[in-house]
Amino acid sequence: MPTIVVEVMPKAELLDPAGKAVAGALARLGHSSFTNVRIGKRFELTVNGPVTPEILADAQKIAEEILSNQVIEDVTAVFEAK
Amino acid sequence: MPTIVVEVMPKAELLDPAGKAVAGALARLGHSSFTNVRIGKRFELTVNGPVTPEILADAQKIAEEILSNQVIEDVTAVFEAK
Amino acid sequence: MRIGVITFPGSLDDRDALRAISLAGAEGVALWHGEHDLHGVDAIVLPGGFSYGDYLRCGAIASHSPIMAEVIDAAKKGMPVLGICNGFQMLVEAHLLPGGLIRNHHGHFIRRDQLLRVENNSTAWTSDFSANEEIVIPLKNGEGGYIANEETLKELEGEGRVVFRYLGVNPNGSLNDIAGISNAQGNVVGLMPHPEHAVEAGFGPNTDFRMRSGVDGLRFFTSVLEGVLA
Amino acid sequence: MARHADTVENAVATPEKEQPFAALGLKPDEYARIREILGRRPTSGELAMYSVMWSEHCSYKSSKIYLRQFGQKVTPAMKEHLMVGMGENAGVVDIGEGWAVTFKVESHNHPSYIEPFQGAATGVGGIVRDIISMGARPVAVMDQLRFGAVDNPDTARVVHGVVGGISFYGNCLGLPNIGGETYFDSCYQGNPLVNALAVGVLRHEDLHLANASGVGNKVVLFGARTGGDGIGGASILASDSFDKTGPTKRPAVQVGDPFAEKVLIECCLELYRNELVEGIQDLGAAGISCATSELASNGDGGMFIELDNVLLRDPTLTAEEILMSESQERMMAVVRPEKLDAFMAVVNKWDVETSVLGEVTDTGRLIIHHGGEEIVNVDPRTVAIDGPVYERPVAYPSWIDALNADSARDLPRAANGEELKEQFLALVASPNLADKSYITDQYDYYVMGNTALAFPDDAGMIRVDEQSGLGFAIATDANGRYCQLDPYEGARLALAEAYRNVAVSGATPMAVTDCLNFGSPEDPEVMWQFSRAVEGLADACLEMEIPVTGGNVSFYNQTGTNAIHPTPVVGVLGVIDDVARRIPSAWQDEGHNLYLLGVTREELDGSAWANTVHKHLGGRPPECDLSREIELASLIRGASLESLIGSAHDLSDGGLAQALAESVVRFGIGARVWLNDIMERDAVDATNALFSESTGRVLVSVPREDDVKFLGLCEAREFPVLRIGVTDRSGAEAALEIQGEFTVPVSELRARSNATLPHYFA
Ligand SMILES: Nc1ncnc2c1ncn2[C@@H]1O[C@H](COP(=O)(O)OP(=O)(O)O)[C@@H](O)[C@H]1O
Ligand SMILES: [Mg+2]
Repeated sequence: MPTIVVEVMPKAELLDPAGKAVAGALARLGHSSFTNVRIGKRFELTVNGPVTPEILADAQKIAEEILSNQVIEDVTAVFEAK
Repeated sequence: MPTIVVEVMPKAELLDPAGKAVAGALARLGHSSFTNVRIGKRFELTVNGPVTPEILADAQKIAEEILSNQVIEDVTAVFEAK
Repeated sequence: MRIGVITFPGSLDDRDALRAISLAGAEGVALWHGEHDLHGVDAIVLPGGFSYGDYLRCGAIASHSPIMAEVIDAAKKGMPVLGICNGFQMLVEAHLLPGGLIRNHHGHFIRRDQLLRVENNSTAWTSDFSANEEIVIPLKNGEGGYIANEETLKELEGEGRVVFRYLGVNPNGSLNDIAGISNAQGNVVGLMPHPEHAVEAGFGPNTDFRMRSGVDGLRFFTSVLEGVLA
Repeated sequence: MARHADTVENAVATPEKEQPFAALGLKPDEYARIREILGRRPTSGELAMYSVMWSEHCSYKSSKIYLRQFGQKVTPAMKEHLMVGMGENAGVVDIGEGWAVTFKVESHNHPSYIEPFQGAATGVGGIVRDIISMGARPVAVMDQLRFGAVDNPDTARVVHGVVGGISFYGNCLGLPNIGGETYFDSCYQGNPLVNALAVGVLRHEDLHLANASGVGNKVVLFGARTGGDGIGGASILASDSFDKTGPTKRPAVQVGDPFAEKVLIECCLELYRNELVEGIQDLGAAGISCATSELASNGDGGMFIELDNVLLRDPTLTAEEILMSESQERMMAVVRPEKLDAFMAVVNKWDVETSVLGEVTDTGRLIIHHGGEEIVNVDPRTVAIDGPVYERPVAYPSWIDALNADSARDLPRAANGEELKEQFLALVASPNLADKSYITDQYDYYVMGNTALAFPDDAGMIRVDEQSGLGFAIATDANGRYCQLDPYEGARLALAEAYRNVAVSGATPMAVTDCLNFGSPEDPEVMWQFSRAVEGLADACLEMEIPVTGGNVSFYNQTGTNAIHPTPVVGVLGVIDDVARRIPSAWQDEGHNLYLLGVTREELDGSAWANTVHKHLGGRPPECDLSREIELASLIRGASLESLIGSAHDLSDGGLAQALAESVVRFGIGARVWLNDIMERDAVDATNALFSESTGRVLVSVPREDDVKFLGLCEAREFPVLRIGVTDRSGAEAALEIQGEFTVPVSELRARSNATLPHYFA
């Protein structure tokens, strides 16, 4: 069934302790090429029927109003998965 | 700086309580086009310097061994963000 | 005086909040998330717990509940609203309070008897404390790290809207050691620690004097009682 | 595309069809017996049911003949307060004032090694559903944990996952965690033990049982949808009966949803309040197979189920997989038809998905239809009750005499106070005795507002009645090292210690639950250990007149030929008329007198001292005088009723030394202690005075003004008592002084004790 993907990332200027912890762990384990890690969410919404522009618009709205908290997060992408 | 993206999703055959809770909320709020929701993670790893095939391979390894728990999750993608 | 406590699916400390209210001498009224009716209460407590499992973001799904529309409305008209832990998270998600709450910096759930300083005793929920009073209130959360952008922090600090600050240990990485804040009017207060767990000797936090004897939480509820009677 | 299940008709028509019974864990003779019972080959659905229900885990086939002792070795006094005994989901004890308590401990060991977080989380979820199904509101949980060596690289993985899982599930469910155990030993390396205990309270009239009575009553499944969780085995059947494309990917792990369970609790309690269920059963291991066959067996004996009505999370599940699925957070109820609408109104209020699967019949058969065809037609008792019973061979362990002969008596002792101090500090910092806050700080004990005692007190205590103060206390114990030396004595010692831990809280011990963790029952030496442990526990319960109300057996905790130490976790429940009378484990005042109740013997075999200082395990476990334990408990109770004591801490692992260390560290109040009276009266050396693990001993603090009364009480009861010190200064100056031996600042003790677990795991 068609799927819409929504990506949400913590705002760049705000703390991301989970990302920081992973970055620290990577460094300790010797994976030194990675200087920074940020952890966000990926939502896969299954759509019942074809993905119309209306449904995509609804997904965008949901992404901004429910799936993310705009005070601390950004919706970085909303698209139909191929 | 270049960024490698790692996407991790809960295994399809396992219960995803988070996705279930969100799907329930969407239905209650009248967004009825979406029948199912699954919630995974999106990691953005900042790379210090160009993304070589070695670094990409390292990221893949990290994705499987550190960023995901292979018993309950799948790494669905590892790629360089444009 | 009647204080409503809203139960959401996954609320845990709703009964404790009702007990605290009655120990403070007010009448507790159990309210249900799915209704649009505040049953004529004079103040509202959003209790702790894991509403809807807190799977999306803490308090996020609950903040869209039918009753929250009424709560937002009443809060804007000045009704005292106290958000405890998950309730604080709901207030933030409902934009009644600024900023956000994220995973503790150490990554774990933590339960501890927490020393706090009451930084503002002129809110609806803190008038019974003296200025800068130090109190012990149990804290228990996995996502209690308070964050906000520079501007918001400055505003909160400048307007005296940081109501409680962690003393001794910052248990979750909150910016500026913030444990609780209020809106500009002072009727809406949210904090991560749990005053309803410090209302009855024998079941509260340890104090220097005796184990489990702390009852500092009671005065949250007596404060609002006096405010409404006044 | 539609997959047709193997029907009864088909089974009759194709008697020779080969079936993968061995891959499902059935022995050839067990398979033959199923064919004999049915008078034909089983359908694949029936085979699925029999194979899970006849597994060791569900049928207790290796342990049954031993567990009977718990029901046989009883006196009338032991039955007096028992409302429900062994055999139900959990035992129920009358605690007075119209209240009852139900409690049980269960293992989730194997899943917690594979996926520690979800394994431990679903372990909590499972035991809590047992409690709900008795009609009770769950009010507390505990966790009994055994991990591999603290410094083994794999241990941190397991610790993080297990503790995180328990914390996540229990906290999110809103149940206070009030105690538990944490031990590290390399014998648990590939076989960590994750036991979880839950307690519930109910009014007498709210008791519910798992039975399906009343012909025509509806059988209802509610809670989470059924998915492909924990049915690794069933895929074998799927591939066998349907297509050649091989088994679908079915995970062996289950994912828990504590939110769904919290809602289920509230929903069930509302159903009970409104008297809408006749019988109820939780779904745990063996899922629908277990719930239908047990409900039917315990009721009118017949049931008809339409399997197509099961709400699925994954529509590709086959009938066999649906029957075997271990999806969490589900319950099955029996509902009168005229109450069905009211029932649905409640589940809808809580947004709990529900479907009617079928009804109770009087046919004596459990009949299941799928896709309009009959795929199961069995006598439910043959599935749920009359499973195989084995009397497995037992063999006296070849190694045990040599182990018993190797006493700690001959190990070198500290030569002077300085060495004694080093040993003391080593013990305090050893992983098994070190402070467990790294773990317990992740557990909420405030929720519900009724926790009178929790870790690090010797017992957890919960107020049941907010008016009268009536409450219960509970503690669990098991010393695997003692059990390795002598499983019979080890089990008695576990009971004695848990009993003592409850007694020192001020409560009166009343009932027992147990979780028997052992190696493979197919190993005759393990089977011997098991038989001895059960006998020891049953004899000890009889002697203390305190009944076993339920429990759990976990076998196969073994890697190759390496079995874990026998670990019979014993939980004791006690009652207290008013929790305001509770006794903490550590003193809160300066200037109290310290008394040691009981006598100290030369008993270092199997001790923490032998382990920490000498890496030694050998000899015989400490002596265990159960009548002494009863006298001790009654003495403490007497003293508590007269409010004579400030604190009481039982002596166990690490002996007096550890009890003192914990007591000064807890509230930062030091102590001055002398050993010479102990050494003189009991004829032991300083090492034994500090580290012996003799049983029947408690350290109490008594305010000066109650001294005379307290001593009078001990004298009247002829209980050995010695004044061994006083509590001392608090604050920065606080220290523990063992006169003539050494002094340690409390701050140093605390630092040592607190550093260990964070060092390995933070
Ligand atoms: N995994 C755990 N979960 C909860 N409480 C624990 C756990 N491990 C240890 N504790 C608590 O820590 C305290 C000390 O444990 P322990 O030394 O084993 O007690 P005892 O010697 O009295 O049996 C007790 O209160 C016990 O309940
Ligand atoms: Mg103890």
